[in-house]
Amino acid sequence: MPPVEKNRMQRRDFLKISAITGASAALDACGSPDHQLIRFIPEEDLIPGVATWKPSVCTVCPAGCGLLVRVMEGDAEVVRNGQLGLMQMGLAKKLEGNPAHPINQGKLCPRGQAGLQVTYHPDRIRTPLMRSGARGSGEFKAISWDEAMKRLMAQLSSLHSGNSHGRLVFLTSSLRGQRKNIAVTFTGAFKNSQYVEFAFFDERVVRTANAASFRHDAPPTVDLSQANYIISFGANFLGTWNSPVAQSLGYGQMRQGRPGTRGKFVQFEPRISQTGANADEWFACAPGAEGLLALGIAHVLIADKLRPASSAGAAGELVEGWSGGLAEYAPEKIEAQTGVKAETITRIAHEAAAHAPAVALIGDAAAAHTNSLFNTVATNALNALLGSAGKPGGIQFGSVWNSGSGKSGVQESSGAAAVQALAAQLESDPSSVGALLIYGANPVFATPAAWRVRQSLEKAPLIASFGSFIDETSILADLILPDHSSLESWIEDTPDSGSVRTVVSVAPPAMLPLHDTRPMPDVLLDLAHELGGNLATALPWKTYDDAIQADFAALYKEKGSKDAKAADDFWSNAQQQGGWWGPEEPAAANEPGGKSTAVPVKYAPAQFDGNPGEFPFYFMPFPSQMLYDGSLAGLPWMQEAPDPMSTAMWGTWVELNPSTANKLGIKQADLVEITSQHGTLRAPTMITPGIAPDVIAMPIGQGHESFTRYASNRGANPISILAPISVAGTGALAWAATRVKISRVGEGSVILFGASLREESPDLKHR
Amino acid sequence: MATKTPEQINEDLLRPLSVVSPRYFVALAIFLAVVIVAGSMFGRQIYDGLGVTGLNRPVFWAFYITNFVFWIGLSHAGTLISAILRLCNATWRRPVTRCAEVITVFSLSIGASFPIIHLGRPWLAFWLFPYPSERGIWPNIRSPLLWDFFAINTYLIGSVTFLLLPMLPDFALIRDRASGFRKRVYGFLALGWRGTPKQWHRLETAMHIMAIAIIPVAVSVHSIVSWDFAMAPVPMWHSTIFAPYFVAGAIFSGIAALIIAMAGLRKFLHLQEYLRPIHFQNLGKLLLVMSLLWFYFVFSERLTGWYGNEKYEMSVFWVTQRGSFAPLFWTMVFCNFLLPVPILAIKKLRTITGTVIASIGVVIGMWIERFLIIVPSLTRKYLPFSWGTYRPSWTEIIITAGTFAAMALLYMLFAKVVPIIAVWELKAGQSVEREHLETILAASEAEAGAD
Amino acid sequence: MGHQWGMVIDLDRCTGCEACVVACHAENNIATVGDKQAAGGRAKHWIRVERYYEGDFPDVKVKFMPVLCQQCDAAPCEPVCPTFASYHTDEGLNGQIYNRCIGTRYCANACPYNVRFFNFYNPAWDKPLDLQLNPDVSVREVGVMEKCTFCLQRIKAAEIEAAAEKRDVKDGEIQPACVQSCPTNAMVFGDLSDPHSRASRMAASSRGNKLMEELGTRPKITYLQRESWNGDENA
Amino acid sequence: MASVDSIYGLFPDPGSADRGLKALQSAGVRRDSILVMSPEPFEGYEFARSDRRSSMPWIAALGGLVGGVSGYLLAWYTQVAYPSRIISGGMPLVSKWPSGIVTYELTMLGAILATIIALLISAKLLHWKFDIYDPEVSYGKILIGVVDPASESRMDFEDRLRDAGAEKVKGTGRFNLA
Repeated sequence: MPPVEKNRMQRRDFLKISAITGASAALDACGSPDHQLIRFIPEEDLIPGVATWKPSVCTVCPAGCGLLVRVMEGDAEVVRNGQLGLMQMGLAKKLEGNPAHPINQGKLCPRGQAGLQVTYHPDRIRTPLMRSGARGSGEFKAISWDEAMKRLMAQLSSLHSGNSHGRLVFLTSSLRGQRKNIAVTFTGAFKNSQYVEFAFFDERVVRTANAASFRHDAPPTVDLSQANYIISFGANFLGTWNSPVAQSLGYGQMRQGRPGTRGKFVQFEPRISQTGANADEWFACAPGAEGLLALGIAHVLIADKLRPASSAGAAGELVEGWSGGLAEYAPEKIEAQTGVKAETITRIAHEAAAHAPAVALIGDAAAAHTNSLFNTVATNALNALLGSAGKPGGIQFGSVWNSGSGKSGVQESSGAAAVQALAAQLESDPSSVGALLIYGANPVFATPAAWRVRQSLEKAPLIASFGSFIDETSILADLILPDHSSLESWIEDTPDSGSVRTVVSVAPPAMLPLHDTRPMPDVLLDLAHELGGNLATALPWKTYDDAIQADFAALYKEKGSKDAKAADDFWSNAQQQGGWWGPEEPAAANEPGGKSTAVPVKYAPAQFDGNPGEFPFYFMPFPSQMLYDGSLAGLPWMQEAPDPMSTAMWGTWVELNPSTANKLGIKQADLVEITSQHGTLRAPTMITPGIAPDVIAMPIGQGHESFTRYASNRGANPISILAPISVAGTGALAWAATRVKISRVGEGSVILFGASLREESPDLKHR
Repeated sequence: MATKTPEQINEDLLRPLSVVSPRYFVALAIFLAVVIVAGSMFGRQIYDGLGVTGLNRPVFWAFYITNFVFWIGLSHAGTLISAILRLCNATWRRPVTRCAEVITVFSLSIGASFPIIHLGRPWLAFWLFPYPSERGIWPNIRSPLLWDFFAINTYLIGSVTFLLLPMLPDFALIRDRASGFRKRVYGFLALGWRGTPKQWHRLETAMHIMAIAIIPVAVSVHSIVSWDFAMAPVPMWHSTIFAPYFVAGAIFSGIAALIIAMAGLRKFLHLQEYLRPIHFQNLGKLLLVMSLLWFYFVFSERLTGWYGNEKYEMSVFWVTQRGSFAPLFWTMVFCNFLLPVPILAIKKLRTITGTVIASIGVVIGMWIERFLIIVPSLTRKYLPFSWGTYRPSWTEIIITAGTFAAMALLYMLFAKVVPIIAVWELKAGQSVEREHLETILAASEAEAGAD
Repeated sequence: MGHQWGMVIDLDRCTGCEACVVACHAENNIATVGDKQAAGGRAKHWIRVERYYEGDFPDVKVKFMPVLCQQCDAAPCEPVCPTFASYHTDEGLNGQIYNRCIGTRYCANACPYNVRFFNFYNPAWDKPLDLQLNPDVSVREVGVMEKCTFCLQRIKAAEIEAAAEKRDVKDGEIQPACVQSCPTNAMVFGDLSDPHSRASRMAASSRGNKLMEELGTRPKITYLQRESWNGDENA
Repeated sequence: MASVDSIYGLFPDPGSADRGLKALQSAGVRRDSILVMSPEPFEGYEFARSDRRSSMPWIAALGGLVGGVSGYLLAWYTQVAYPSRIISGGMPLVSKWPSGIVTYELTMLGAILATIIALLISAKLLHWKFDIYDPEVSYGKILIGVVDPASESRMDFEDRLRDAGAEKVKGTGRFNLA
């Protein structure tokens, strides 16, 4: 928020707020003089406003938590038919977890709660926009929906009819349910088309490994509530990784929810994450050595006859040398590479074996090295060996509802490699892409500068964005057709982890739209109707909610439901409840003794971009607890909420070890320059004991050039200097595989909420 | 001076009321300008909020409260000193008392304005007053701020009275020597003073009672100011030593301020023959005693903290002793002890210049002392996670400067309308001396005669 | 005696995720102050998660501790207020009457927990962010202190509902926003005057202690200390 | 007020003033009808003597008592005046220690105010219209005289005052100074 002194709330505004609040909250100021306004605390006499709680679905991360939205009447300035006016309407006031939802069971993380500010954001795009200046200049002019649709139609119809050469490319964030089905089907109806999904944290490596180990192309559902021993390799599972609310619920249960039993939690990672901070034991392991550690533990389990190698089944077979007992991974042999003492590895193996169920997790940076597919497969094998694959207290998989996707035959690709390919293609032959539709993804921000995504997009003939904000990608668009916020639109979600139940969340709009926006799926359906032909048949629904209803009809047909008599009841119950969830039945994950058909993977040391002599430090970006991948940087609540580890607000920082800082003559909050082979950035330092001396860590999320008044030109973006290398065998960006050097530039500043790193700071030595 | 006739005294002491030099107006304009700038900064602070200061969480009090304690402390210059000297019948007090009492009244008024300046909503300051509001709400007498309200008001009423009563004969004097408008004004102010024995007697009795009453009030005022801090469970605030420590510090800075004011008056109003080196020497001795007493308090406060080694207290202890506040701390020790003690202890150095240098040191040192009592404790209050720092904003600095200018301005104006030395008291002192001398002479003559 | 609201925070469950921090902002109309003000130490977080490192690399441990108003029974913030803006409610809460506050900030100095916040400027919400404001909670003006109320508006709502239904408030029926949001269920709110409430029972735990109890503040929040894993005894 | 006759002498020094006083007394004028005005107290001289007894300290003490009682009552009342118990910091409803401070301050205030009032009344201040006055007093002269002298004694008094050392002897009617 800009300095308040420049933006003082006018008295009139204040009165207006009072008036709005007064509409539902009345102070009992009349009557007895004893009860006049100031005499007692006003809240004492407060009559709470009437709130209705409406279900919805959280969309700020892929976890797919269920929401309850507190809706209260209020006056809002809204645009209707091009006219601005004051309208009394239900307004979303607060987001809470939906207690009935199997994933988050009434709880919600900070990011999910701040999702409310997306709807009310002052910099939300309020009408369709057309670019009026040069690309990237940020100059747009407001146009009507009719005109916007006309302009888009003009390009799409020529592509659809084949009159113009070039493909239709639809670039979206990770979508699910009918939203994805509509997008994919729409794209697929064009002869020459490509559908690309891109999100920075897409768990591609974990998915690929799970597909290989357990035949489930999904992140695991981790049952921590029944686990007695947790071994985590870098997974920030209490913060941002996978389904953090579901995992936090389980974690709380694991710690203190079972009288007499308290599980143990061990974390291996080179920089202490918020999750690592909660571990009973935290070990700094060398980056990229996580797979070695997993197999080291497995070796001890097998060698000490705590578990037979064969009990790991197919997941074990996937690791080369498994049945041979993994002798080359003996703790003493990997000690030097992992930086973890042999006796520690042995002890942990024994503890884990003795305290079943024990579960191993891997994620975040550990799954973002060049050899991370191996690391993840090795961790899967360890889980299988521990008997935790598909079992309570271990990693499980639910059956995921697939909303009719995959029928379109479109060239569907996802992950960083797809964006890289698209960029390369645009760069070399811009006209090969006839039109680029963008929804939800911000590849200009979230890809290494070395991929030249911005430069390539600048060459695209037509870019149409459905974004709600002018971000680094949508600023390049020719047309912006702003979507409703998730609270204003119908919403459906089919999360693939977080619960072993089949979850199909659904919710009608929690409130009326504030601005002149339209839901993206409705825009696509309208376009499809107008384009006609195969599109009209492939997308027969008039509106998005029709499509969702159809999906639920199909769901009813397949799953039936004991508590609803008919499809209609099923549909309305789902809307009331916030979705439909199947019974608790984990899908089969692994059978002991099973054989793998895949080619076994073999350890290869992680590769790092940059010569260690010149670039002596591993560069470890990490997801920000508040800003996630940067998509939440525009929300003032998220900017001002202190980061749990650094307590930093409104900015970015670079973490380094005190000994490193000492050696380089760097002090707390000094401005430093971080240089990789691919770029340079500057940020203030945060010197913390929780990081290895050869590692430099930095949160992802800041460094936006254009993303609302709150995030623009704030801090630096670590993604920009990453090396363009991928995780072998997955096409995912190896975002933890860059080496950097660091030098002091001068004094800097970092805004910290917490003044002290340590509790006992006074010097109690008598001097 | 023994040769001055009452009429000469009249002439000398009333001259400043009629003669004005251009330099006076220049100085007046400068001080007035500073006051106006400071006032407008305060206006902006009211309009925008306390955000214009350097205050933050956890340093919610800083410059303004420092100034509050400082000015209230300075106010002990006058009334307390003059009351004590009056009760002790110290004859050398006569030329000193009024300029001391004026310091009290003005610095008390300035000091008392700071709790209002520092409020988040100063326009509601009247809520401290226990008036029967229609809502039936009363202030909370448990709050030391309310004690402040009662104590400062009592002290203000007391010291204004203490200043005004002995001014009645002087007003009458001016009344009789003036004409026209001035005569009417001073005539009114003299309240009908004629100088009958009964009036003289009642005035002396009243002054005696006032002197007795004002001393415990003055002590209570600064004790209560110290309790503003000591009542809060803040490390290094929550201390039983605070009340006497503050009272001693207040008298200390009060004497220093008096010496500076006297030196200024002596120079600018040409009162060399009235404010003589003996006055500075005597006050210098008092200042020396207070400096030693101050050191004793600081030492015993620090010693107790150091010996106790309680972790929260030690955080504050070390940050003042060796940490970021150490430069200020040692400046304070220099200004309050190392500088004044040699100057005041060595007779040769205890000149007017010497005492003024020592006093300037003490005034600066005591301002720093108040700052160091308030701010470091707040920056290091318990949980280290919420520790903080403080840097004053220009608003606070200018408002602080403005109050010094206001003090000078008020003093200058006062010295132009009221003789800054009590004319009748001086004359009475002379008469007493003369009589004393005559008695001695008579006695020695009698002795000689007996021989 | 009526209700005495209190809280238990299990530090063994708390992961430092700060869901409570954001929940509190959303529920209580706490304005964000922006980067410049935050840099000046004026950010307002009625609940904060204190983070302390212990030890040096590689033997590092981290402690998280949510700190909010401890609703002390002998609260140092209350008697120092000259206008009774800070006072004790019948249900044991440290009330803060914003209308009555004149901004001496004495309460904030007296509070050992540093959980009182001052409005250095008039709070502002860039339009239409003002539409998110909770109508049940008053917006504070420039110059007044504000602090955690244990979500008094929620307590009142539950009490009114219970009274309308002619029953007592049920244990667990009231959840302040922080408690409601906590993903690990680390916080439990309840009536300490009812020995059978969950909060009362948990507060009696041997792991329980109170923050800086030695100051004589009689806080109403009990912290359950972290446990260390003691191997086979647990199994 | 009717114009008042008077006769007085202006003496240059306290010694002569004392002689003037004695001269008048020896003429049979009672001490309390002799008018004295001086520019300074001149303690120790006969003419400057006033009624030694003054009840002022007792009035001050009474004022202190009234102040103290009302202070305590104020402190007590403001604490109990709220219709419901206002608990503050876990302290008792009527907190004695803090009440003591308010009581103390109001005691002192009562004493100070009582002293001022006693002074104003007993010293006959706040009367701006004088029967007899001479501004020469402010030039260092001491006024000794008789109010409303019997007309037959006038000459006698005048002589006596002059003999005692009066620089001037004046007689007046009404004298208004305000």
